[in-house]
Amino acid sequence: MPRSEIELPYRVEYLSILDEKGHVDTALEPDIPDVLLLKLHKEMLAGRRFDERMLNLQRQERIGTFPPIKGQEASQLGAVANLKASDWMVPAFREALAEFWRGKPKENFILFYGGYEEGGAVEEGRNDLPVSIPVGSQMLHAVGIGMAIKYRRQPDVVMTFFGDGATSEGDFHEALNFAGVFQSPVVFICQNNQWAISVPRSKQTHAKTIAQKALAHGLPGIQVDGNDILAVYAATREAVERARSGGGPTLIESFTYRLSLHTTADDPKKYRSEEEVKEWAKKDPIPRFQTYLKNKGLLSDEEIGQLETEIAEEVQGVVDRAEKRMQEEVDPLGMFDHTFAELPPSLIQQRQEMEHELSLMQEEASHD
Amino acid sequence: MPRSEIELPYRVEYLSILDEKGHVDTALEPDIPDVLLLKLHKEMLAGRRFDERMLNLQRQERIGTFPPIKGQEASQLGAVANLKASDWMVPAFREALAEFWRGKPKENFILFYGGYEEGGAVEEGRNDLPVSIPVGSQMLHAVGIGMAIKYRRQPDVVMTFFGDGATSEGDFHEALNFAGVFQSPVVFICQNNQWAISVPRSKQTHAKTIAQKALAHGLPGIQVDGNDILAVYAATREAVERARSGGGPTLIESFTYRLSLHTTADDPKKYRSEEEVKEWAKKDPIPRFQTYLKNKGLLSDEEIGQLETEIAEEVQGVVDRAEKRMQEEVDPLGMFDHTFAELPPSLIQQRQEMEHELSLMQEEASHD
Amino acid sequence: MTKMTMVEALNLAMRQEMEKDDRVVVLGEDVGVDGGVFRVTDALIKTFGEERVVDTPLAESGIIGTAIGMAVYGLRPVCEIQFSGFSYYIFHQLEAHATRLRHRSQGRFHVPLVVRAPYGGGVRALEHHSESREAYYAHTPGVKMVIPSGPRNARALLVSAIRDPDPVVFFEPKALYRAFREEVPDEEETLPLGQPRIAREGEDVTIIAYGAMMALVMEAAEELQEKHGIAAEVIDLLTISPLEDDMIADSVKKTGRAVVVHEAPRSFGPGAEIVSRIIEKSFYYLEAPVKRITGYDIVYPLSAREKYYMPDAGKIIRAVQETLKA
Amino acid sequence: MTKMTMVEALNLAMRQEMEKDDRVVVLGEDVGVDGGVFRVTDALIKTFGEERVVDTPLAESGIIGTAIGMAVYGLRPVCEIQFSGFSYYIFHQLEAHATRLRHRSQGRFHVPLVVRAPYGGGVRALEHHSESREAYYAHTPGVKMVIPSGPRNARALLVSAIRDPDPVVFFEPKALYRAFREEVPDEEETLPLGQPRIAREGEDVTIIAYGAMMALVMEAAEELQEKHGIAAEVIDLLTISPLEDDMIADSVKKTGRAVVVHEAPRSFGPGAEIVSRIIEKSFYYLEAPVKRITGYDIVYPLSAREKYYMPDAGKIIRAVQETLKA
Ligand SMILES: Cc1ncc(C[n+]2csc(CCOP(=O)(O)OP(=O)(O)O)c2C)c(N)n1
Ligand SMILES: Cc1ncc(C[n+]2csc(CCOP(=O)(O)OP(=O)(O)O)c2C)c(N)n1
Ligand SMILES: [Mg+2]
Ligand SMILES: [Mg+2]
Repeated sequence: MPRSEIELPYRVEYLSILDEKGHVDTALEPDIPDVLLLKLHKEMLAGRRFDERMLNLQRQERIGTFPPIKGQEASQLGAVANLKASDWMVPAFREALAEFWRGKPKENFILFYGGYEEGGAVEEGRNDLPVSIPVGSQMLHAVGIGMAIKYRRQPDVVMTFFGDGATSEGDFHEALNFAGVFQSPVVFICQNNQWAISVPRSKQTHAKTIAQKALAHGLPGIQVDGNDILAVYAATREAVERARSGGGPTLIESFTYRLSLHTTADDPKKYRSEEEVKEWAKKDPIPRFQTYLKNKGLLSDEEIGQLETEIAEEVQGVVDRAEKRMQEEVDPLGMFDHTFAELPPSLIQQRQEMEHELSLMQEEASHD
Repeated sequence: MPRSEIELPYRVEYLSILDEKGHVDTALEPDIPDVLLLKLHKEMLAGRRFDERMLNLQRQERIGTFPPIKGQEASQLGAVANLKASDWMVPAFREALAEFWRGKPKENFILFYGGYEEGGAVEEGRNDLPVSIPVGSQMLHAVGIGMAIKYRRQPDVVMTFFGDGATSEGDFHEALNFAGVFQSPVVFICQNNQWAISVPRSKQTHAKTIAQKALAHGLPGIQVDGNDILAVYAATREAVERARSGGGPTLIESFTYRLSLHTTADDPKKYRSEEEVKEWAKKDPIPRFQTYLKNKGLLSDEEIGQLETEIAEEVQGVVDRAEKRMQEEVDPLGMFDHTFAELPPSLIQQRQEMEHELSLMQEEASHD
Repeated sequence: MTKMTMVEALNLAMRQEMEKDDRVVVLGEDVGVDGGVFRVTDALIKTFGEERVVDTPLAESGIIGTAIGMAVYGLRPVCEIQFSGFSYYIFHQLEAHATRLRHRSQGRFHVPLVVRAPYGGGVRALEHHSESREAYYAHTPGVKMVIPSGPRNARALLVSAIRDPDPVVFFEPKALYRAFREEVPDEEETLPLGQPRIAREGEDVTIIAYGAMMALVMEAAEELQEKHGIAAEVIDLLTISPLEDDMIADSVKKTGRAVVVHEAPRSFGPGAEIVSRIIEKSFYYLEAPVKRITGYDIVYPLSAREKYYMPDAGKIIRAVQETLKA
Repeated sequence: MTKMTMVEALNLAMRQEMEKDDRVVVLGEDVGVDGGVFRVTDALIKTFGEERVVDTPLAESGIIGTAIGMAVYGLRPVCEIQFSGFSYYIFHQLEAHATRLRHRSQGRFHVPLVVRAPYGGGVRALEHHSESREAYYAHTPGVKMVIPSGPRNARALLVSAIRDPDPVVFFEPKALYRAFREEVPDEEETLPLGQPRIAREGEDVTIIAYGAMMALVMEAAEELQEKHGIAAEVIDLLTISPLEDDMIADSVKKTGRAVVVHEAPRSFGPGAEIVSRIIEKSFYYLEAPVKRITGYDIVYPLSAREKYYMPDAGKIIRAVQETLKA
């Protein structure tokens, strides 16, 4: 008849390996092959440059509004680099770089934010769901995919991304809870970038960390320095291995920062200070990773320079190809595609109506 | 650059004071005035007998389906006894006894489950929301009431009840999270009665306890023996005092058991063993509380006998009054009341339509 | 052929599809050990085990959200929502994802899931247990809304819904769950989604209904014939959306008069669409305004008053008579 | 009088009500420091502080659920849902509680809350940011569904919505947020909920619309008059539900012809109810079938195709011409 503490199976840990200055904790350093390290670096840099270019395009009104990823490159790549092609990935909307890593053509990004559904297409063989905009809703899909994987006795895992804001949505908890109950092989990656539009993490929840939310559902949760690609990689590897070997789901809080705008429709000056952004700019994931690679003798300033040129050319190629595709005539009737496997009579009729309207519009235009 | 544990402000405790045999841990024994102890005992007993009688009425088809509370008497009264009249209470659907304690006329229970909206009426001055059937949805209302109380600088608190099943709904987490962020003066009482219809607690969540779900939102959580009215009372008192003094919300998991049916439409034999029920019957909250009161010299077997007679008469009176009211003609048009403050034209028209229909029905009936 | 209740017929549909196709899984609250609160999934867990008949935590959005993932992966989840009155918890998942993933992924993925839920009144139930809000789903692009009216078509339609490559919301008229039995063939039977049926032929007036209302409408039609010599043609929609309206148009062109019956609230309800389709396709044949016999625009009442809320044969007969007089 | 955009007018409505009545509080995502993603709540937090202008966690059900509690307690919460496309997250709270607590408590409690949400297309937005699904709310008993069409009526209607003792869903046509300015009186102005207005008088045909469609309809009406000599009477619903239909009936009795315009998907959409009401009240005056010019029953397209999805003046003009020829 006591008042006694209940022992819980999990404690919440924090993991950091490569600090802001590029110092590495060698005891914790993950064993990543050099080629992979270099590939990660190239993709991080390419992601940053692509993002910058998109901002440019948007400002010139050549594409519509989009969510920049600046600052979150390590947080995405460190995680997704642990997946095999047969694994699944369920993103929110700020994981462009993770999607590119998985094989999404960069042109499609431009098409999508240029207003073309075609940019949302998921190529055969890439096991990723498309971008999900309703916050917090997509993690359940990952859990369901994991349940199906288990049912089919497949060795695959599912990784799902979401923001700190998303952890306030009920669906986030339903997802963690279902994952726990059914031991679905899911790795939940919360990119805690400190802001949900104008709402800071501290107003999003009274909890000290996002990671501890795992405890509510009997899952392991860990917080990692999300600007430290080694820490993200190491923690995710552990989680992926656990999931793959039947050990169930994990919640990883990747502690990072959105250095740029929420979307191009946003003005962060309304809600956060320049100083805060400057402080976080010092924690930029790219320079510290470059220092690490240089210290390892894998990379030189010269090589970085060459890479930059290469990337600039690649980005230009992508933009050119995408704009060419966007200049081609769009088929308005395409909007009826993919509503159902087969168009039912009422939609066939509506489609015909639209065809008729289009011909009238053309007629009128030719009269003008 | 460590892998280190993050210290969380709360640990999850378990509290039990009065055990199955009626032994009391005097170090933890709450200081409850004798009159209150006796009142609690009387209401517990009255609740049990009323419940039994309702099952009877339902089996005779004198009322419709309803959710019995047998076994959860301590869990409800131990909590609600800590409220003042000016405090608020937001129940789910299995808190009849808590509602009666707060002043709901027992007749209304019969009316409500007899199919009369009138039974849902909340009397002026009783600050309780009516029964809420959609699982998990009502806790947010409690949080909002608490926010309004805070805004109005009132010294009141809100108590809300829900089941173990309800903790799987996203709204439960949204409620805890809002309560944490806004430090709403709410006491969350989860009556973990081990079952959500046919689904056992173990399949509801992978978490070891419900109480630990508080950690996700940075709140204190505690598990208490819900069949031990002293423990429920003590833990709730602590939580109510914390809320009242600006210390914010608390989650209390009251570990109890539904000894009876989910509702009268349910057949528990389909999903749980007689042994389990028998084991839990031994933990019945009433006998142990009677032992405690007897040991304290506050109650005798004779007095219990007298009480039983008194209660039987009271229950009979309630049933008689309710059935009398139900035999009175129901005004069908009453269904239009309380849709809006004022009926809009389209509803006035529909109401007239119904009036017309009713007159035709009467005419037809008189022709037969 | 066996005489079955609708509950048994629905159970048969799932059982046979599960036997045939290991992609079919059932999930929901209490669908496993308990066999569903109405016993529609009775004993499936015994045959197919916990992996295919999944008792979920109590979270509707969780059920549909995970089912979407399963469907995308290639399974065919059949979800039970315990009462349609709790289906609003899934609304955002259904609207934002189940109905759109085919479109969003440009055809790479599709979401072949079924949401089964008992709907409708007349069973003296508690609050939220009697609603009829099929219009919400019918107005949502990308999902089919199906409502059977008897054991045999319930079974055939559910099989088609399970096989359909896109999401289907399947509302079961709980008032008919055990109201009557019908011969249901042992061998496989399907009915195409999107196709209404003529439940009764007639020349004087067209009555359009579906679900539990069909029983009342047929009763009314009999009485209209016998007592008043009025021959009503009755159309049973079966699929509410996408609504196929040619059969309605043809009938109204013949009869010149129509009455629509549903238990859902009137305003912005399914009847409004049917009226509009009649106007669009057979306005010039109409000799009287189309009448709507429906529930009222109020909270569905508890049992003491529900009989006054619900359409009944008397109301339908009077409406037909008025329509013929008009 | 000041010339204001709709955004400014809505802001004024909230500001003045908050000054007058300390029961009025504003809550939602980014409504405080940021002033709302469309700046509708701009600077309210500066005047009224964090307690009355509440930046909530990112959880729509949480916003409405807590607002229900506040309203029951006696406050008048004005909630912002960032886009109507995310309002489905609140559907269960709205349907099960906001609209029913008055009834359930038999009049003891009522729920005077407002749900504001920008709705509709035409602004080149991302997926889920252009929908028009007012029909879901219009079909739900116990809630009023209001949609303004210009700065001045937006302000007057929002004040009425805030003062209304029952829940109001208030959809703001985001395409009109900054599309034009109107004189808005400095002093208080209200418009009764449930009352449409005649936006233009005419004898030849009745066009019924609301929200962002009003601008197109007025443009079409001008052109119909000028180029084709057709005098269209235009009715602006303002309140979608409860729908007051006398004005529509009177107009159709005069014109004998009607066209309904909305951007929502056609089937089971608001237009269907309007057609049905016209049939019920003015069938015998109708000389042609009522036409519906609407969005299609598909996922709202991204910006490259949206102009083909949306009704426009040309479509409206052609529909009117066909109706007059019929
Ligand atoms: C359900 C829902 N509500 C609101 C929005 C509008 N919205 C888009 S992103 C966003 C903030 C998301 O914050 P977070 O989850 O932290 O992700 P981040 O943007 O920081 O990557 C909001 C409120 C939305 N897309 N979905
Ligand atoms: C949202 C919702 N889903 C399903 C139901 C049907 N239902 C009623 S009670 C219940 C189980 C509730 O379990 P719990 O929360 O543990 O409360 P208890 O019944 O044990 O008191 C279910 C599934 C409901 N009322 N609401
Ligand atoms: Mg964020
Ligand atoms: Mg329970």
